[in-house]
Amino acid sequence: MQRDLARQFLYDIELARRFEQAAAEQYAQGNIAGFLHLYPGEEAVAVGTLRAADVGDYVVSTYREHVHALVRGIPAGAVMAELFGRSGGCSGGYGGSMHLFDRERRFLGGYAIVGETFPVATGVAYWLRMNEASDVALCYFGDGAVNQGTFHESLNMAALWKLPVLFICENNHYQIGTEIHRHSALAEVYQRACAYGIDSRRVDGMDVLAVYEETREALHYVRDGHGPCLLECETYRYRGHSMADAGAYRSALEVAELRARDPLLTFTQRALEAGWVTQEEADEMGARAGREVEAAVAFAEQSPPPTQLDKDVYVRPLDLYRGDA
Amino acid sequence: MQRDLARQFLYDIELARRFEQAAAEQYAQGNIAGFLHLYPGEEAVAVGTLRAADVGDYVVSTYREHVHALVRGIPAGAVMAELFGRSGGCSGGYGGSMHLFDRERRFLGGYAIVGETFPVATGVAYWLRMNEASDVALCYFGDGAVNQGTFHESLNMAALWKLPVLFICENNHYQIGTEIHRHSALAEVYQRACAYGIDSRRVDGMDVLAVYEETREALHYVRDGHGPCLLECETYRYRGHSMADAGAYRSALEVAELRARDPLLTFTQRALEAGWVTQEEADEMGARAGREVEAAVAFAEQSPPPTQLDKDVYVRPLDLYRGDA
Amino acid sequence: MKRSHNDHAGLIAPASAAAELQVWEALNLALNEAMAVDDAVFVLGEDVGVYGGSYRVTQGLYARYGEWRVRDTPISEGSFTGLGVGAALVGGRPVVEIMTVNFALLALDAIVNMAAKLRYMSGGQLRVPLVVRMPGGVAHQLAAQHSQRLEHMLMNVPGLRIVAPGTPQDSYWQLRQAIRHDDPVIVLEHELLYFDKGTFDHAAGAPPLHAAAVRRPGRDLTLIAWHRMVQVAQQAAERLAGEGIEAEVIDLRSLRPIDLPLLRESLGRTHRALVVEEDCRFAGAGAEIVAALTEAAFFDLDAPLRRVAAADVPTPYNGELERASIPDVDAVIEAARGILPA
Amino acid sequence: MKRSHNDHAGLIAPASAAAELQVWEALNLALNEAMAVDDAVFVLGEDVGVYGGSYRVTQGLYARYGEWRVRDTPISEGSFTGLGVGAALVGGRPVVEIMTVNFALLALDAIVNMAAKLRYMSGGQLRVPLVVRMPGGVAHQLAAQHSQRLEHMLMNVPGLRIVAPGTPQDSYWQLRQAIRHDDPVIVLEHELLYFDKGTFDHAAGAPPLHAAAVRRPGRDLTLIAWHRMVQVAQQAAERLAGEGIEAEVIDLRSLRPIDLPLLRESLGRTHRALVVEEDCRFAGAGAEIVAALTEAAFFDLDAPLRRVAAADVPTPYNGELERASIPDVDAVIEAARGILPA
Ligand SMILES: Cc1ncc(C[n+]2csc(CCOP(=O)(O)OP(=O)(O)O)c2C)c(N)n1
Ligand SMILES: Cc1ncc(C[n+]2csc(CCOP(=O)(O)OP(=O)(O)O)c2C)c(N)n1
Ligand SMILES: [Mg+2]
Ligand SMILES: [Mg+2]
Repeated sequence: MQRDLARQFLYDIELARRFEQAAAEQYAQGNIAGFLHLYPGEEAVAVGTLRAADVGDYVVSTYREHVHALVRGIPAGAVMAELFGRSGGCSGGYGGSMHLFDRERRFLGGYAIVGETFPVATGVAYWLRMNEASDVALCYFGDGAVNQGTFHESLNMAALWKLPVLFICENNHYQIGTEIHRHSALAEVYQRACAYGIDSRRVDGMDVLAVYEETREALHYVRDGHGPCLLECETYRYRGHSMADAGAYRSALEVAELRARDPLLTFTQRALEAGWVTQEEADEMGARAGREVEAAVAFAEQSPPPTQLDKDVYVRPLDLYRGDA
Repeated sequence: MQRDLARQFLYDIELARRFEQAAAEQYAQGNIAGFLHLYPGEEAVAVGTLRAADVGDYVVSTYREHVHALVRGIPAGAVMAELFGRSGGCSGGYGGSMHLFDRERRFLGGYAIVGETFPVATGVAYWLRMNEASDVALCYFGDGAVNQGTFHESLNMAALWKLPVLFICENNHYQIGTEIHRHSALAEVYQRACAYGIDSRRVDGMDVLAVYEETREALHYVRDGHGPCLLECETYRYRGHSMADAGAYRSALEVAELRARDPLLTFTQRALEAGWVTQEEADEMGARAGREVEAAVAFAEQSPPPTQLDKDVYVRPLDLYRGDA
Repeated sequence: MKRSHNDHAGLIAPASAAAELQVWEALNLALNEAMAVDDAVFVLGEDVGVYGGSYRVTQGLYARYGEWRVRDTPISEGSFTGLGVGAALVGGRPVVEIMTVNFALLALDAIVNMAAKLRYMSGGQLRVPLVVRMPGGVAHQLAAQHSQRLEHMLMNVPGLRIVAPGTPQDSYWQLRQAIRHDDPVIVLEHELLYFDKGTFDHAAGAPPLHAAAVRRPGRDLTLIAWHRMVQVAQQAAERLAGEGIEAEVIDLRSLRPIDLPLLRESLGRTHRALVVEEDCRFAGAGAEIVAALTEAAFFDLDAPLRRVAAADVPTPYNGELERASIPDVDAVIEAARGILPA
Repeated sequence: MKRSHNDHAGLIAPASAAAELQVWEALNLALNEAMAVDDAVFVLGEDVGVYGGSYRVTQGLYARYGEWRVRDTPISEGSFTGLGVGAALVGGRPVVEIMTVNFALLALDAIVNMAAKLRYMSGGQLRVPLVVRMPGGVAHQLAAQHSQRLEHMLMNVPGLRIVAPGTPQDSYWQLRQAIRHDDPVIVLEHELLYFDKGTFDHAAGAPPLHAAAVRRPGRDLTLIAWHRMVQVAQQAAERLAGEGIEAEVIDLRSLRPIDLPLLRESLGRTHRALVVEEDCRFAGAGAEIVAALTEAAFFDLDAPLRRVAAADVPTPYNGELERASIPDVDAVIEAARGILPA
């Protein structure tokens, strides 16, 4: 493990944790509206997988994607401004929390309909393979998404045509209030790849190093032309499904147990022990992340709202009763 | 093997073969229109599975379902009249070849959109299980249908709730012109049940006895409350996909090879060898089946067409601009 | 998804006399009573059981009726709606909840190609007593994928019935009538109406499932609306009344069929009408209403029928733009002035 | 599904001068030329490759361009349409063939919730240059599940463009324009028109993608149609001409947007109009046309606008009933008499 990478991980997780905390506060203050799905507890997945990816790889994520956006390098201010619905947001204020995009950084959303990431990522991978590119499409999805028909249809096509896509399951064991053994006949998500002959692995999604290592291997495999791979990351969300859900269907015991394996705590510990950071450095990192989030909120606050209702509905503007403009 | 059952099988297959031959002729003569999907080559599947089922079991089939209807006991005349679009048809002339129904005989269609049989059969099974009935839903589908999202979604639910449904794949190796290894990453259909922990088996679908025996076992298992089972029957269609397709994408060699394993030929041979029938009896059976088909055509010819366009759109008639009648 | 999970209130108690209820409570009561009187009724959908429903509508039912009659499903809209069709064919009376209409796009084959057609295709042998409930409309900043209004997608489908209750009274009765009905009925709810309060009077009974209702009588023009736009129309009518203009407000309550006789009668008096609709203007539900009235009441009209509708754009996330994308009271009043005598 | 597989004719050769082509040939030519000039163009769908397409439209392309650009798919409409969306986002110009519109019910999430909204939701960063081709309409006794007309389902969706070519000339050009377009375009074809012959003249060029066309000028009333109903309207116009009534026939060619200026201009002359549509009457595509014209041209009208449309029933299998379920020449003439001066 390189020291620099470890410090990067640590900073990423600190930033993620604080960003989401700030988002929750801003929601409570009424600066953010709509559905807001937060990521605390799951940070090791986005950090570990995306730090293993190349800049040329494409990212296709769900509505729970703030942290993926941050790790991908979208400025925290642009993400926060999007949550605020402002023109400085990475989707110009038109998309909101569930629809973050950044074409330059190959960050392709932000999909709010469960199961949409499968065909989109498969399509990206089709194009990559057709053009013999060496990039990979990273496809994120939850445990609940596995039961959508598109999972099945897309995995079959990806395997059949050996497409360069890495399917990454963020298994937090819940589909809103429905626990995995109540929504899936086979609760071991990675085993469901058996139906397509897809290589699959399971990793402790609370351990950022493990996630990183497994992702690197999986990406090698995919980039070498073997076809898709499925990586299941077992993780947990501390909060409810969204700000509208208090998560009362879970026991306090269960939450406490998972919190004991908190990725921020455990990885900080590890980094300290390994000498990758000192306690002061770690503290300073947290403080720096805190300042970045504060700046992001400040940026969002001063960013003006978008003003044009019919902006970019079409590439070539269209009058419904006249045709093209 | 009981002698009576063997004779039943033989008669069923004779009837099926002749019925489909007559349907092709009537199509050529213009008495049948629309899409017409015939079954020659696959008879052992419908006969073997349905003869193993109870009268209380429900049947949910595809657009290639004439033979299922016949074996289920729908009079050949009612099936042929439906193909003719006549009021004496089992759907009153409103459904046609792809939409055969017989509520009394628990024959629930006849679905023309690939993949629809999965949720319908799963719903029937849900109702049966909810009411603790001992009947089973038989769900037919082709190899191509396996890649529809509903396969995945429905099998997951059926397994999760241990529903009494027997999934029967009529694997004729083609999705119209696309051979199975070009449409499925995993060409062993029965193995795809692994993703749901569903018990599955594969059987030679050209061998009516084998199909019958496997189905009996599978039905026992399902009826005993173990949940669903998937039975893959490997078979072949001699004709093109429908009357509009000459099937030229297959080699003559391939067709010849499969024809050598013809269920009518092989089972007749077997029955003669086992002494279940004599040659004269077999001939007489064929002749009787021929007469039954002739009578069916005669019945269809004289059956009047339906005359009311808006019959049974609703249970309680509705005027779109007034409300209920 | 507006429920707070700390709240473990159970089933809504049937009121003996007229009472104040919220829309979700009226729906809860309807489900509970329908399930109590008929064992064939069962509900299924995502989080309808243990969780009690995203908008609380199924709250308490799981505890009372158990998992077989209150079934939490995986995220498999296409198949669990189709499962409802299958169960309906053999005697069940399933009430499928699609968490929001946005996900109904995944269930359209089951609704359009199965539920709506099976009776006809079977020559009248089969019945499909299926209810599909789903909330839609533009709520508060849910963005484009979560703000669909799919009225128009289903209205053109023979075999379906579509109702759109907007008050507690209608929500209760139209849901009960839908469940009792032997045809498939789509019950469109509105995300912003669940927590609206209104009088519920069981004894008052119900108008026919598909009848429209005059919410406010008037002589000068007719405002035709449904769901939340009824409230917008009523507010506009009040403001217009301040100027001496009396607008009649009609709540359609049903979108397939539509109660054309009532609309004609109103137009026969007012000779002018606006459709106020939350769906996008181009080819929305309002188009049919305008077309039907043009065909049927042309010679009663003193001015062109007009639509006040949502802008033809995907719904933006930003709150101000979102509000600007759907009709408000000002837009109705402005359009009214455009068709009233000068 | 009308192809005979004995026929192994290859690609359609581009004609040097005006030639007679069938609609499927014009489409084949358009695909071939679009693929030849732009490597980003690729087609995918069930049996578009080895088999050559159910209606021959992709015939010969597989041999010329290979499996990556002519991709046979599994029966997974939802996902292969979504795959097209994904590929379009990163530079591809996919042409998805959905074997018939009936199966598009399974792909609506990809079309409505992805393709149509991604540009807007991303604040204009993304483009979705996707074409979805699909044949629909009532053909010959394909029964209820295979006779959908889904115009109305897609027309209300902001972000989409919808065209409906009915001639070889339009089929070629509108498909080429659609492929070149940076917005998602739905190309609705008609199952009964593929083998219709007509003049194709490459040199004649193309009108704008969304322009309507006057197929027959007239002064007494306007018949507005698209796809196969244009032919029905033209035959009706010829019969009416025998009685001295001159009907103008307009082929809409596009359903989102519609060419309202041309319709208004025509109505400004004729003052009377019928919409002739193959979809079911209630809330079909014609509703928008009637509504738009009522709003925009009310004071030009001498008679109510009317629709001649299909009956509001699922399509019956029986051939006579099927014919009775959609408009024919007699129905158009009868409706025309209803709005002409006595
Ligand atoms: C097709 C569809 N159905 C339902 C929903 C509502 N919904 C939003 S998130 C969610 C649960 C998804 O669970 P999972 O895939 O495990 O992801 P997680 O939220 O746990 O990260 C549901 C049901 C939706 N957005 N899309
Ligand atoms: C959803 C859907 N897509 C496409 C079709 C067109 N289609 C009809 S049958 C068929 C092939 C089905 O193959 P399979 O499931 O193997 O059944 P088989 O016809 O071989 O018995 C196709 C693509 C359809 N009817 N429904
Ligand atoms: Mg989850
Ligand atoms: Mg097959």
